[in-house]
Amino acid sequence: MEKEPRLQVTLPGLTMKNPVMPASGCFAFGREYAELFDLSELGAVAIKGTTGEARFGNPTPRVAETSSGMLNAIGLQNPGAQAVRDEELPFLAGYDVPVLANVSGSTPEEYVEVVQTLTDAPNVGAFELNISCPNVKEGGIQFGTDPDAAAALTAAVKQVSTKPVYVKLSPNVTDVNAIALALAVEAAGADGLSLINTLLGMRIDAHTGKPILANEKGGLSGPAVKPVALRMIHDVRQVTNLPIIGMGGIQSAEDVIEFLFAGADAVAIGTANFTNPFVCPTIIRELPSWLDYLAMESVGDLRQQGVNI
Amino acid sequence: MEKEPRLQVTLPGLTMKNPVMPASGCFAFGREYAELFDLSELGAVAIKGTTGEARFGNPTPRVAETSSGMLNAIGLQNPGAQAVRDEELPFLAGYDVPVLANVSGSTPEEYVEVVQTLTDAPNVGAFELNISCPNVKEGGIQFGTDPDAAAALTAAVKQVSTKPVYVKLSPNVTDVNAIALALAVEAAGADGLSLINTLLGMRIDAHTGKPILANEKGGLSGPAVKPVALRMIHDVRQVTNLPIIGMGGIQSAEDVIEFLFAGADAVAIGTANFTNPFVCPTIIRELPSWLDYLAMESVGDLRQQGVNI
Amino acid sequence: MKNEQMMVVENKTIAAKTHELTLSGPLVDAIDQPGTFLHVAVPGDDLVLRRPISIAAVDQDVGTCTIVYKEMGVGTGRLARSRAGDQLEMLGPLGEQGFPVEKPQVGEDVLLIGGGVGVPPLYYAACELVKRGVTVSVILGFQTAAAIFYEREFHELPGCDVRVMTDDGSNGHPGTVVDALNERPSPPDWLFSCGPRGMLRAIETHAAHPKTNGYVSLEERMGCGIGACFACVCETGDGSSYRKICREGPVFAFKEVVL
Amino acid sequence: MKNEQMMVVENKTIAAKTHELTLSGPLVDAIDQPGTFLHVAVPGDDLVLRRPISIAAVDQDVGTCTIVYKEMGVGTGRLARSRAGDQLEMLGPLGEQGFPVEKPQVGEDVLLIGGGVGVPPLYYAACELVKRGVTVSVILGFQTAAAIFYEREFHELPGCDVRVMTDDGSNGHPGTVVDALNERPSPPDWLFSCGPRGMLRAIETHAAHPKTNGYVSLEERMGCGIGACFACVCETGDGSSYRKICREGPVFAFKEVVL
Ligand SMILES: Cc1cc2nc3c(=O)[nH]c(=O)nc-3n(C[C@H](O)[C@H](O)[C@H](O)COP(=O)(O)OP(=O)(O)OC[C@H]3O[C@@H](n4cnc5c(N)ncnc54)[C@H](O)[C@@H]3O)c2cc1C
Ligand SMILES: Cc1cc2nc3c(=O)[nH]c(=O)nc-3n(C[C@H](O)[C@H](O)[C@H](O)COP(=O)(O)OP(=O)(O)OC[C@H]3O[C@@H](n4cnc5c(N)ncnc54)[C@H](O)[C@@H]3O)c2cc1C
Ligand SMILES: Cc1cc2nc3c(=O)[nH]c(=O)nc-3n(C[C@H](O)[C@H](O)[C@H](O)COP(=O)(O)O)c2cc1C
Ligand SMILES: Cc1cc2nc3c(=O)[nH]c(=O)nc-3n(C[C@H](O)[C@H](O)[C@H](O)COP(=O)(O)O)c2cc1C
Ligand code: FES
Ligand code: FES
Repeated sequence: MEKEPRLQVTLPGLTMKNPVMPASGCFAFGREYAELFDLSELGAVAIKGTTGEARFGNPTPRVAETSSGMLNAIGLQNPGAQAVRDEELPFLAGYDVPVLANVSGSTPEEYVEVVQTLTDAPNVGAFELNISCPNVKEGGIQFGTDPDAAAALTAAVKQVSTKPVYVKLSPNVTDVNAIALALAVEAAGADGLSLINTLLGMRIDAHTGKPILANEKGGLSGPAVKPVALRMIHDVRQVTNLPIIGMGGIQSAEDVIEFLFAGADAVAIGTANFTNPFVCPTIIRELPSWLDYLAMESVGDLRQQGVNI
Repeated sequence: MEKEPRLQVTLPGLTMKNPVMPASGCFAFGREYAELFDLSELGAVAIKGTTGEARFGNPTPRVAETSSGMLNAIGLQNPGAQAVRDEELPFLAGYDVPVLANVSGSTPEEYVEVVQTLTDAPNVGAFELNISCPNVKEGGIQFGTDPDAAAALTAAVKQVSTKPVYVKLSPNVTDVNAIALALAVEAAGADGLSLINTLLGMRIDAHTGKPILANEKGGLSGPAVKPVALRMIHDVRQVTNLPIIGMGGIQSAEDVIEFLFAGADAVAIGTANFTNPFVCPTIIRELPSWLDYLAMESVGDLRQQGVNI
Repeated sequence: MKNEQMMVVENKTIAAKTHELTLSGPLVDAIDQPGTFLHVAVPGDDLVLRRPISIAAVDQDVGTCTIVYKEMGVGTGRLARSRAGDQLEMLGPLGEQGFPVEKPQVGEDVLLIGGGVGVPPLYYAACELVKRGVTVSVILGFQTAAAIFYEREFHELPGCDVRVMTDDGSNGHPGTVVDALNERPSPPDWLFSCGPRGMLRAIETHAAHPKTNGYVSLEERMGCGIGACFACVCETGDGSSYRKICREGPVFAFKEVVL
Repeated sequence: MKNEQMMVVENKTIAAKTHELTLSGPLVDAIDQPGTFLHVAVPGDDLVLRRPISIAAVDQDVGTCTIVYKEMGVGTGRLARSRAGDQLEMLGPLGEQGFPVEKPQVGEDVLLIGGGVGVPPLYYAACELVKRGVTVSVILGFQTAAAIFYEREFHELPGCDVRVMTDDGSNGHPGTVVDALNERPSPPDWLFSCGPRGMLRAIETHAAHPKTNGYVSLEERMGCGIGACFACVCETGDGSSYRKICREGPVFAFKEVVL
């Protein structure tokens, strides 16, 4: 693929060839998709949520299908920060693509520990604090709903991070709360926001009466949640100029345009990778003709035409 | 259709031939669907949200399509409580079906006024307080997120109502908040709960960069929200024995079974009426074979096998 | 009003991204008024809303009706892929108020103005008028030559005077339907119109004469299509009330509603 | 691993709600190991997840492969409606560890046990073993007579000993595959199995002999199918780690994983 200056997007810590990255948890650490296409084509790579120690995650089944969506309750399975530092990041360093390191934890200390372990990896461009994972009982979710806790966590991480820090917000809050969270983490020094994480959901097998997921509840993602994502991005964009990485149900270049108009500066694509493993490069290739169609010089231009504060 | 004792469900104020009713706002006051099938086949009819005075609602476009769902921002257009009392309820009284009167307002006084106007209508079996309409700026939503406000409203309505009162909860809250709301309205005297109302969402036209809805934001309904509905019903069922009318994305008899297993006592069907205007009678007809398949004597039996407090 | 699986008899492209779909089934018997529409269930479980499409013609003898639609998005795009023999679920005919084709008298000046995919219901109206012996004049507006359809079909109607306008002048007369209307020597007795809201407004404000009995067919995003969801309302002309386009329309007298 | 639109050559019903789908396309060239699977994109925009289905046979000369699937829900139900000439998007072949058909030696006792739609990958395995001159014994378990498939196909493999069991005794021998296994005079050298988890567990705990080289193909709900989402993990036998079924399997030695 030729370099397309029209698609370039520069966000804190992430100099992106284009506004498209795979979303955290849907791309592991890139190895598998690297067999399918050149990861250097991507704007960035958001890696699987990383915790202090290795985690084995939840019992299976961990996924269930829903109309235009899916539930997952992976439970943050990952090899732990040190293994990510030693084994996964070096692999990704073989590609010309910045990494957005997604961080999770049960305590603020754990987030800080992960960031400390990963912050000097040269290809980590920025961190994304997952303060909203609905799938781990002990961790995450309280930071995702309490602005003070979210702000304290952000401030603690900022103290040790040498890279910009994005905070990933949960949609499982009231609209008023979402804005309060965005403003709180901005005040605490966040360099950007990611939204949205998954919506809490559940499926029951009508044949057995039992939940389909072993964990009973899980996170809803995919096109079903796109309107919720757009609404939250739009709402948050009204109150802050922080860069926003938008995600939730993106499947096509047209969806990317919709997110940019809503106020996102870049986008992440999760579930759609499972539907079509080539979705990211395909969308990237289709974006220029959308710019042509809309008579926009660049992604940045388009972004300016969209919702602004 | 023959009477099917296996499908009968008795809820406070609503003696239902079967657990299926059209959801509020998707069936107006029944006149249009009465041209298509006999309304007496239904378990109940939830009428369009009624306010003190007539409302003209929001500018158009008022609906937008989303993947497996739709957004609406009708804005509670309705002829007002007195007209509903004088013109709409008498029409429905021509059928052998109880009415669940959905009530909205900008102030607690307005809710009380509507309930006072409608409570002596003989075919009103119960009220459903819409404390969660996301489409009317001045009204509704604060009751939907604040347990104290919701409880106060419930108590005020209970004072004037001669019929049981169901409170319809919003999904636009945290999971913790949803439980607090359910417990608060139960303590304030609610006879039952309805969940869920629509999720706040938005769509943007990628061709123009403008929101599709004139109101910009609207309420997401349809199969896309089903996992969220099931999760909320399941969660609330863990903490209360109040009857629950479950809704959100139901399209088939299998979906109804899933809702009953999740903890609902009856269900309401909204968006699916637009996809297929015969969906309610079709589902009612298919339920007995599901009971056979599951080797359940009755809907009540099935309900007992599902999630319980 | 019926909800029915109709059979696709033919689905053919008649202009740029514009297709003519011929359907058969008992629902056809119920069709009796130009301006009414079908609420089309597009195949695919991800689409919860139907698509309203006007009836463009009906042949009671053969038992078929025709709709003409332009590919605008996902729904009409999927319709375009339907093939003869497929089944499509249709709810209709919908709308209680179509074009009042029974009112114009022989000898009166009857003008039909259609823009783009607003043309199809006017073709049905023209057929009914001509059947009653009323001759009609038609102004058809399209963006460009490639978008033109039904020009020949209108010409084939006995006595029909057809004028085609294109925005870009690539075919027919350059200009808009309003230009064509303004060039006419005298205001028509009857004016039936359907097309983009902007065109209808221009007709009403710039060109419609007070003595003309003017009617418009309106479009709006719809939910139920039958009057139960309040999605498709428009304000009445005096601002005091509203009309549901799907049920009380989709055709209204100019003064009845605010465009 | 390729992602490709494959053409449906044939889709036929071979037992109750069980269908055999023959596909052609360049992806076939890459298939070389029984136990691997295709991640099938079911038509319909409402389904975001693919369906993993084992490869049941491959014919490199003709350039086709076959999968056999049972209608269990919405996805397999839609697959059942596909017709010759349709295109289906397939990702595959997936799985790095299939049945080790290259290991058994001529003269060794090789037993294949399949339950229900666990049978198809074993048919592919049997074909490869027979090609190498290894004779195989097969125990096939089905719920009832109507569900039986591939009995004849196995019989037609040279030297293949086939025993069919039905839970309800409506055909073949009444009982389960474990009953049949227990009746055998001596434990096999090699045991390849695929079927419901309960059946696999019963084989492992009640019937598998320590001297037998036992392998199982596992099923789990999947997201990506390629190892990137951690949906399909199972615990290793010693509890110290995990395996991704989609990538490191789907076939494992009995002791490698906890069933
Ligand atoms: C009474 C009536 C008669 C119509 N007759 C015709 C006709 O004869 N020929 C024709 O080509 N078109 C006609 N239209 C417009 C037609 O309904 C839309 O072009 C069509 O719904 C677009 O669907 P889509 O899925 O391709 O577009 P999308 O944009 O993907 O549709 C998304 C949603 O918006 C709705 N929508 C989008 N545009 C319109 C519109 N202009 N009007 C109403 N709903 C819209 C769709 O129905 C759907 O619910 C008519 C509309 C109305 C209201
Ligand atoms: C490696 C592997 C090989 C398989 N080989 C075959 C085969 O050769 N023939 C065959 O008939 N079946 C096979 N299966 C099972 C097959 O994948 C499921 O029956 C199928 O996915 C059901 O899809 P559905 O849409 O009809 O059911 P639904 O219940 O509607 O599916 C909903 C979701 O659950 C998943 N799901 C449901 N059941 C299973 C299951 N048993 N295993 C995995 N995912 C499931 C679906 O893929 C989908 O994501 C295999 C499964 C795996 C993991
Ligand atoms: C299987 C799966 C695993 C996920 N794991 C993580 C994770 O580890 N950290 C995180 O922040 N988000 C995680 N997410 C959320 C996604 O990054 C994304 O926010 C969400 O899925 C919405 O985007 P989508 O609709 O494009 O999938 C996960 C999502 C899925 C489907
Ligand atoms: C067009 C429309 C109008 C609605 N109006 C109301 C209303 O007046 N009062 C109310 O409580 N809920 C209203 N709702 C919400 C529904 O009653 C229901 O809670 C929601 O749509 C979820 O169910 P569904 O997915 O089956 O549509 C409306 C929904 C739609 C789609
Ligand atoms: S579309 Fe529902 S009232 Fe017109
Ligand atoms: S299905 Fe994604 S890791 Fe196996």
